[in-house]
Amino acid sequence: MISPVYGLVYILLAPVAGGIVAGIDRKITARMQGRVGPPLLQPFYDVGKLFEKENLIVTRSQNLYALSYLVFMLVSGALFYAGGDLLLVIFAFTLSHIFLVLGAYASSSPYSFIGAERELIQIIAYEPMIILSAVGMYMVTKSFFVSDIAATTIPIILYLPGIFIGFLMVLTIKLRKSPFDLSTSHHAHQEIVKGVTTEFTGPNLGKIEIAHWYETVFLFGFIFLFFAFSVPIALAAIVIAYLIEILIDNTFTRVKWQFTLRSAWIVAGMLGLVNLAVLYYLSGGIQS
Amino acid sequence: MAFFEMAKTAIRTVVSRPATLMYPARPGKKTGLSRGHVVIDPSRCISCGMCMKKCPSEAICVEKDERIWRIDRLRCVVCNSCIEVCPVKCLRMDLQYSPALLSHSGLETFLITYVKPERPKKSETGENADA
Amino acid sequence: MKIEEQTTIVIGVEHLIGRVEQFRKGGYRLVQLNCSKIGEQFEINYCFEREYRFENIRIVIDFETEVPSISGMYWGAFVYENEMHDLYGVAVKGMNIDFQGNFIRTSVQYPFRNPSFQGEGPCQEK
Amino acid sequence: MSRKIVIPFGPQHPVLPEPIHLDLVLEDETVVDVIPSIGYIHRGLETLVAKREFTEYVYIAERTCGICSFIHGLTYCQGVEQIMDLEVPPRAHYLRTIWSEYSRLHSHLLWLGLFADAMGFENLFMNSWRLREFVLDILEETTGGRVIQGSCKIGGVRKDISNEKLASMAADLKGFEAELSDLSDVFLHDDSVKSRLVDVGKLTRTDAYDLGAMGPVARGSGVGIDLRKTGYAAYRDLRFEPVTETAGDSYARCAVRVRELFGSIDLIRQAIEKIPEGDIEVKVKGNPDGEYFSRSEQPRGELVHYLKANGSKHLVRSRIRTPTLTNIPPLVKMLQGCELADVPVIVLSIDPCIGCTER
Amino acid sequence: MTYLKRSPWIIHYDASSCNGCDIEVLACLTPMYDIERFGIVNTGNPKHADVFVVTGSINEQNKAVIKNIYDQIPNPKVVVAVGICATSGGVFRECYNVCGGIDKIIPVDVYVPGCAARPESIIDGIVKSLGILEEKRLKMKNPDTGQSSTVGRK
Amino acid sequence: MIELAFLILFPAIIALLLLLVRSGQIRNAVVKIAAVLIGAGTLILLITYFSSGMVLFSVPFEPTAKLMFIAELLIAGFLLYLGIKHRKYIAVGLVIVQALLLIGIESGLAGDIHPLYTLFIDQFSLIMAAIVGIIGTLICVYALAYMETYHAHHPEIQDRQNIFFFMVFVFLAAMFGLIFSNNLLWVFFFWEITTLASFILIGYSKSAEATSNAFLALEMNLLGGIAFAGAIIYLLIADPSGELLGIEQLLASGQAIALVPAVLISFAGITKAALMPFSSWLVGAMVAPTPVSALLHSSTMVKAGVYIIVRFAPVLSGTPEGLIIGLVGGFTFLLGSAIAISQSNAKKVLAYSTIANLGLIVACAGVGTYKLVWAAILLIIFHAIAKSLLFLCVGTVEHRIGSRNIEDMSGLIVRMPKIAVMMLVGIAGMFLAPFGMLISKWVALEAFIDAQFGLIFVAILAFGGSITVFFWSKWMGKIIAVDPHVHRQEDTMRKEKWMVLYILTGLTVLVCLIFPLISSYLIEPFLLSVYGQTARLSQDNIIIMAMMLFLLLIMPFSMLIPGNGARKVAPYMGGRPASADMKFLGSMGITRDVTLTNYYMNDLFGERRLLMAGTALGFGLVLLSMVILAGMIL
Repeated sequence: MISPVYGLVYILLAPVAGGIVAGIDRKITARMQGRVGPPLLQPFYDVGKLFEKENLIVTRSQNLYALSYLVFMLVSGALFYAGGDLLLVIFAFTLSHIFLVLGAYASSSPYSFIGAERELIQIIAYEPMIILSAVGMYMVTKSFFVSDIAATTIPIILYLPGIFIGFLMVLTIKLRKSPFDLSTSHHAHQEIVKGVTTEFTGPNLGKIEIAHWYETVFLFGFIFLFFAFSVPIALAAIVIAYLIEILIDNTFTRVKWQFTLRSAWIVAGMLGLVNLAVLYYLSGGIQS
Repeated sequence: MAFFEMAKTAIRTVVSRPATLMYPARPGKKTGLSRGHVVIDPSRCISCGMCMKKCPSEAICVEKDERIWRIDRLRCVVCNSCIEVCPVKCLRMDLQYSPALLSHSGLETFLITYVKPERPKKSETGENADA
Repeated sequence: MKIEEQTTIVIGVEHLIGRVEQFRKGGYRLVQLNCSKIGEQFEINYCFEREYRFENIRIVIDFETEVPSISGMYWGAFVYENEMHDLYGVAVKGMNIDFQGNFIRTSVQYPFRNPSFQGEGPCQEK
Repeated sequence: MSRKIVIPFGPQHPVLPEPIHLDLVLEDETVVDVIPSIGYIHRGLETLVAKREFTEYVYIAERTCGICSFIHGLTYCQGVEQIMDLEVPPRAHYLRTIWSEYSRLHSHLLWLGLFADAMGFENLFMNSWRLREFVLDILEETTGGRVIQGSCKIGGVRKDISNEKLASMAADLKGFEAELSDLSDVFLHDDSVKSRLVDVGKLTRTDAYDLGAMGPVARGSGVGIDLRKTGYAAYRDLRFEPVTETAGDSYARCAVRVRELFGSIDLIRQAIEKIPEGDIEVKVKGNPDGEYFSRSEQPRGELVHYLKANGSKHLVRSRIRTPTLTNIPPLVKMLQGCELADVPVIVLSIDPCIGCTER
Repeated sequence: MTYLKRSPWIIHYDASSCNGCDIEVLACLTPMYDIERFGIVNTGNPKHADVFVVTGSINEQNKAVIKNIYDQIPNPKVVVAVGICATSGGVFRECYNVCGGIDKIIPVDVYVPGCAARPESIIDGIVKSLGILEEKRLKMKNPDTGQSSTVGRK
Repeated sequence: MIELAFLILFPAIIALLLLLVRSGQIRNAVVKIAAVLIGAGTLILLITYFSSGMVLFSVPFEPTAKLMFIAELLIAGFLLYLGIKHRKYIAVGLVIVQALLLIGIESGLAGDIHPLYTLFIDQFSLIMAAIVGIIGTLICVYALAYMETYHAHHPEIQDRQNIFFFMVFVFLAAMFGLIFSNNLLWVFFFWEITTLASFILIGYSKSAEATSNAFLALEMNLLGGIAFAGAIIYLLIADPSGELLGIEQLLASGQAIALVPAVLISFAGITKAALMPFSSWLVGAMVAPTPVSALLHSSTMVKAGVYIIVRFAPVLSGTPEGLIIGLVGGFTFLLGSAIAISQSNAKKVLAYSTIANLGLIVACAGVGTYKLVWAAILLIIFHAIAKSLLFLCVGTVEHRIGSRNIEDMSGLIVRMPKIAVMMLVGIAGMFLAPFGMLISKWVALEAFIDAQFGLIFVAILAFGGSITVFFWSKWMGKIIAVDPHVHRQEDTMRKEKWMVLYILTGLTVLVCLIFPLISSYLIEPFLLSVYGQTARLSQDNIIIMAMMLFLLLIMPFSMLIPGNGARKVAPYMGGRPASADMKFLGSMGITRDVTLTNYYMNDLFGERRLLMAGTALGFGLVLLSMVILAGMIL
């Protein structure tokens, strides 16, 4: 069921794709702001530069956490693309974020500390929705394995419209887009400086940036699953979803953590659960 | 609920040309009154020292005996004061701003070539103001 | 053409609180406090305004005279009083928020008492 | 929980364009206690009156602040003129008014951008500043300086604006106004912006008056003080009403400034329409002797230049009381009990100009 | 191939200026000038920055702040002093609380004159600093060619 | 058979011995030897029976029954005396009710019963025995060193260590008895002994708080005891021969008969496992010395509660009552986790986390499909190990730094690196992939989807699971924060403490590695025998998880890679000249310390509000089940 080849392909190609997507994002964002914007390959320059820089640390263990964040992001993404168990993927995904949070805690610096707390709040905000998405896919396809879900001919999106909308919201949190770029932000300035990444410099920040690319591609894969019945539609959906995210990024203020938590939970609760309940009802109550 | 108020502007700017001036590729914005940097015509300067007296940041130094007119570019606030007080109008505001320097060497010295009765045309010995 | 009438009344330090209280009761707002060093004395202005009527009371004191704080009547006066203290060394008694000389941190103590100048001066004496 | 988070906020901080420092005491993210401290920009420029002649000091006064530089210059000149009983030609008055209002446009747009940045709305920041460049262009075309205009002098102004230029300026305002109204829609009507502003940093009317709030802070709380009503420069000839809002929160202060933008455009139009021909300056003779509290309306509120002269070339005392200084006590009140995320919003909602506050 | 020149991130600190240069530094980021075209991002966090843009002169209070920020920027780094206050103290040079230009405290690599420095000048200054940044990187990589310490004021 | 008897009786004998011993040295030796013997006995038991399925034993019933009856009456009398002495009249009332019920059973109903089998053992009992026998004894050994320090730190508390260890070993004996008994009368007897033991241990310090909390625990457990007695009475009325008193026989008799007693016993289990309406006693039990908490939370007491519910899971499965019990568990999980966010006292966090996890186990058992029971048993195992490790770590840290507040544990990794790492392993074991608790939660999640009304539980698990991430992570964050205020402290600790901690840490990791073996040799056969079906994790996932664990273990070695000349700087403090000790010159010229405190989000997750909600919900659900039950009985 699990094919390591795809996982390997992901490991090799995701940073390229993720970097280009980040470049496109920055370009479009700049254009929305009436600017020319950076070159398309700017994210690669940035990361390349970060690896050229000196590594400043507050404590040595930061290196460990930054590396672990990257490694486990890689593991979860590779597992996903290899067709592994969706829930395990999600747990590995959470694990990688915990490492990021721990890295922020380790330095015991005021701003990265607050960033870490906010990152945790974000995790508890989005995690239910992601799990519910996986559950929804299971209810439709009867399998938790990505390989099975991806191979299905059922248009999952038709069964899970509510879940998908909820997932888009979570995607905004995950991609660190305004209005939910609470813990760290690529864009507008923040009251907590750079949040979780405040104390990471040079190569460590580069690792985090690469992990973020991996994450983007992994999340695209997740969108793909909703449209897995047709590859062209799925690709179009990914593009549209990302464009919507960019637009949202550019038309919202950053909100506070209370709003993030409440709205994410309410959306997960309302859209996600109602959708699942309807599905459950339609399928006549799945019996054991 | 009025979200996406910004979307109108955002989408309009995406499709229209960006407002960026593309500065180094194209020359910077200048107007007729822009204050770039002060230049002197040393052949007309009578070394009266008015510019030095009225300079609010004391960037100009006129040494009558040595016939030197000196300006520190890293002190000059380009306020136009010296130009206004100059009785012979030998000072003028150039539109081009002074360039960035790699060391603390803003001092520019001009040898005043004005000779009292007549105005002989002698070549400048100081460096040109336009760097 | 005068823009507005400005009245200045010089009073003694002991009458200060009473006068300020009157302004307070009259619905005046505090415009500002400021200190100037005139000779060997401090001149402190208390400016009030109501409906664009500008009134100023002034006390003239020695360097050592203690001035009562008006922050009891005008809560926001502490910024001016702290500033006065930090720049001139005016002793103000009973501020609601006393920064202990740390409101405006300066390199020299009470710099406005004897303004000093540093740095490279002009290239020649004017 | 008795334990609190104690962190320094500033002086260097990405949301603070200028260095101020706050000791923040937080509980979760709620601000329990906040103590500001300033002094990072203190230069002590008031002492320079002893070094510079009163005519030269204009350049120093202008450089008190780079955002409202013109109004500082104007207020200083006006003070000296009042002491010396100089009659400034009416055209100079009108030109001063026009530049003041352009300065206000520039300052408010700048503030709107920074305010958007504090809320984490990058696009709005960029668009506000894009619009601001229009104002800066006009300022540069007419005075020669983008931010430090240097066009005010004792006895009048240093540069005239040709009537053709005035006409084209008036014409250009139309397109500007249209773009501005798109922008103001976002600030005033977008719900995500509102969610960050409404009920954040409440200041009641009585508090605002008692604590000495000035400018948009006071007017946002319903205190309709606007020093332009005293009729300095050419304001006595122009129609306008102080903009007030009653809610007293950050949204109200934002709304006041947004509406003032349109007010300024209107004032510029009126001034251009009514501007008389004539001289732009009078000769200054002798030295000033006397004192005056020169007051004007800065974009941030009431600006006071206290000038005292004794008949010599050097003033005895120049004291600059900026609106931000009077707005600090209300700020301290507003910050109590807010959220950490609101701190930059509230700090910016008084439009702090630390550069001039600390002089 | 060096990436450093293509992605200089700046941190801006307002030492004690009149705001004029500060807002011009910010104006560089905005649509009209858009320095993000060169990959320049205003990070606001010294630990992510490569270019330290300082406006305004040093005063007694911010000496330590500037030194601290400078120390927290990872090598290689350059300092750009923007405006005449930052280069020499400007009109406030003689004030009792002003110590002078930035180079009194930290080594400055590029001096951008102007009061207030125009955005074009600032862009020129930052672009000029990139060359120095690259030199410093090479020095850091091959330390035998010389100390990576920066050229200060003579 | 002999192993069973040994495990029940030997601790009891040791207990009596310890009661008499007053010398610390002898006590030390006795406890250690006993621990080794019990541990060895447990292992022998495991080896002997792990492949043999269910084995039933008959023990001479009559004399033991009489002895037990007398013992129970003595206990009742003792409790009555204490209750009156401390004027706890609710407890007195409950004791009287229970005593009356007992007398009723003994005199009226149980006259002529003689069940065939009184002891039994199957894989589930084996697992429980392993938990009690290994973790329980480890805690005992740890307690030796702990109690010495405890009394050194608290001179005001009377040194009654002989009673302490007496009670602890009685506790162990009772636990063994409870899990080996087939006869419900016996189970009830041991049940009551655990109640008594916990009561005395909680009240050990004799402070007012300890006493009142002890009585709280007593009252709630007595309530459960009464329900238990009610179940026995019901069974005796239904079948006077007493045949049905055998758990084995009762389970085999089908839902129609077994449901009512199963629900009543589950109610007793809910009180013992401290689920939502009754959770306060377990939180109150925090006043006891830490080994007691560890014992109550991990291997004994609460585990008895869930043990009995899991036993009856097949009966509850698919019934509305089962669903309600499951819901009680589910909401307890959700609310317990949420409350843990608002706590800064480490033991309270652990307590609420225990409550939450027990809730999850009960939720699994209440819904009761075979997959869920599989998950429930896994949860029991992983929870017991990780929780005992955490409690003992907290206890150790408390003795060293004088606080059990998580905020005070800041920089523990610098101060006491070894303890800190163990604590991290324990915490990771509680919520992180690929550690145990997470595996169980994951399996439970998958299983709930297929269960009836499983969607509710899926939602609960999705939200509750993410909530747990919050409080564990922030605790981890505190520990690993390299706090410049703290310094390395000497690691001077008694060897046995270290040994216990090392073993537990090792077990936490080891069990994650070998859980597939545990599953296939112990849990799956048990499920097969009960349900005829069994669950297991797919091979791929096991391999992946093993790889992840391996990766996690080698990750720290990346620290050994020579860094690229990493330069250390102070953290960013807004440009403030930050000294190494994180002081900054604040406003008004006052130098202040940076202090960083975790978020507690009291307005969202406040203890009082959520506890009230939980209690109301729990009571509502319990009442509902009682109403349904009454309907069924009538």
